[in-house]
Amino acid sequence: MRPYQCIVRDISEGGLDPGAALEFVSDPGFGGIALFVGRVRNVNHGRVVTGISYDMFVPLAMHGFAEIAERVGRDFGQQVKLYIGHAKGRLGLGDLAMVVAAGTPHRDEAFRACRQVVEAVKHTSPIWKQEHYEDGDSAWSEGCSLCGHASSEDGHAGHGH
Amino acid sequence: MRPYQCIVRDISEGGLDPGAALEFVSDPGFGGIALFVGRVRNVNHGRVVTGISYDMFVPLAMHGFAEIAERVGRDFGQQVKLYIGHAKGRLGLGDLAMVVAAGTPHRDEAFRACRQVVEAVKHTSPIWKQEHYEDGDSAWSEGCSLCGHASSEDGHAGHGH
Amino acid sequence: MKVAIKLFGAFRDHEPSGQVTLEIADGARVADLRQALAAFAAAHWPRFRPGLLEYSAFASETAVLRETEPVPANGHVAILPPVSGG
Amino acid sequence: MKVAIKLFGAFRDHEPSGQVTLEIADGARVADLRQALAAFAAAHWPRFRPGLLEYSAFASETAVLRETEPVPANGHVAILPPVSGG
Repeated sequence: MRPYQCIVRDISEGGLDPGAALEFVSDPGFGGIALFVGRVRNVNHGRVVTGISYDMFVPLAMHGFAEIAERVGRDFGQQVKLYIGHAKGRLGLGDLAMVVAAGTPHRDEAFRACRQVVEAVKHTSPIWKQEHYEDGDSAWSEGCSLCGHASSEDGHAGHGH
Repeated sequence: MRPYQCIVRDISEGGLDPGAALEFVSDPGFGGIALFVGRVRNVNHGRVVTGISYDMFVPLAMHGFAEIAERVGRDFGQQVKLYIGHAKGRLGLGDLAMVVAAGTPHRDEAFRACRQVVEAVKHTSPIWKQEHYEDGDSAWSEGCSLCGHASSEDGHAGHGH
Repeated sequence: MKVAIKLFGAFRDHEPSGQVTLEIADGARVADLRQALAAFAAAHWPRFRPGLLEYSAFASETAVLRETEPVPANGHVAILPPVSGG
Repeated sequence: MKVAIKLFGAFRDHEPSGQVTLEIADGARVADLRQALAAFAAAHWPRFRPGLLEYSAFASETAVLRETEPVPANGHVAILPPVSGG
């Protein structure tokens, strides 16, 4: 069985499930599991948000999730299981946009692997966020250009988004 | 309502619940939630483990959890909700020893707050781990001495346990 | 050759169908396709800001494409504005 | 005064009841209690290694106690070997 699972969930078919992520990355040999959940919040840059639509190029996103997982697996010597889930469609407040989990023998690797996956997904996956505001306006978020670093998917923790 | 919840769960009364942790630290204003789960694994320092007994000085542990939460709350400007749960009693393989969650507006703070709490609990809470091995032997784990740093609860990420 | 370009994110605001089809020379490279899309946008999308295309990448279903690569022979690509997932 | 000392972790191996009660002078400090417990251990716990006590801290239900502090007036303390939670 592959040590990673990648999911794109259309919100109209139900939300992402952190419990399924925890279960997938659990292993008798693993003492540490780190999980990240990204949720739609009610404000961004001072504007009141009512929801977010996620647009996604699904085949490339799934391909990229698998590449991210394989690279993190190599970095951590295969002693890691990973779950990468992202929602698409129109999400309301509190809905889960992203669920990432990493299971490893010890906690330090779990935290680092989880963070590495989250940053890579945020900075390299073909996913676009359109925020909807209470005044009926909406706007596509500023993002990371994929030009010129087609082979680099590491992302940078210092990015603003 | 206080922005943190601290739980000591006797394993005989049921396990820790990561879902409850996620729910507690959720907030309409929070976009990022980081969760850590510590599980009993089947091997340590090369010996096959069959279970772990956690001994705990509960009143001091609960007092310490609250202090840790309050300090992390101050460090992150109150824009954080925290959940700290630890099991006591005899745990079997795969049982959850520890569940920590942090919810914050953005993901970087969530990861850092969660990690800070985990390290502080591991290095300063009056909790003792006795490993049971398949040959019937058992041993108390090496730990962090609380002597001489009664007022320092930060812990160090580089510690071996 | 005909190239079907899938549109994402802010590009959809200009073409709600989410796709445009352009005719380009056989053997054209990604850089040529970029020029063709820029010309199409200038002609058809009155509110389009050219800066968006500059920061956008072309991709197949499995990889981001470099400017010097030939356009995929199956004639299917996507144009990816700066990404903002998570 | 009588002081009830709760035992945790490896200390329990020597006293399964998890508690010892020692008589110390009124006004004694934590360092005095440490000496008294060391003497008790040497007399009663054949397999006890003194190093464990050196690395252990006394505590009340709300705080780790410094060596120079007086023993709590309520006569209840705990001895905490190096901790290993999580």
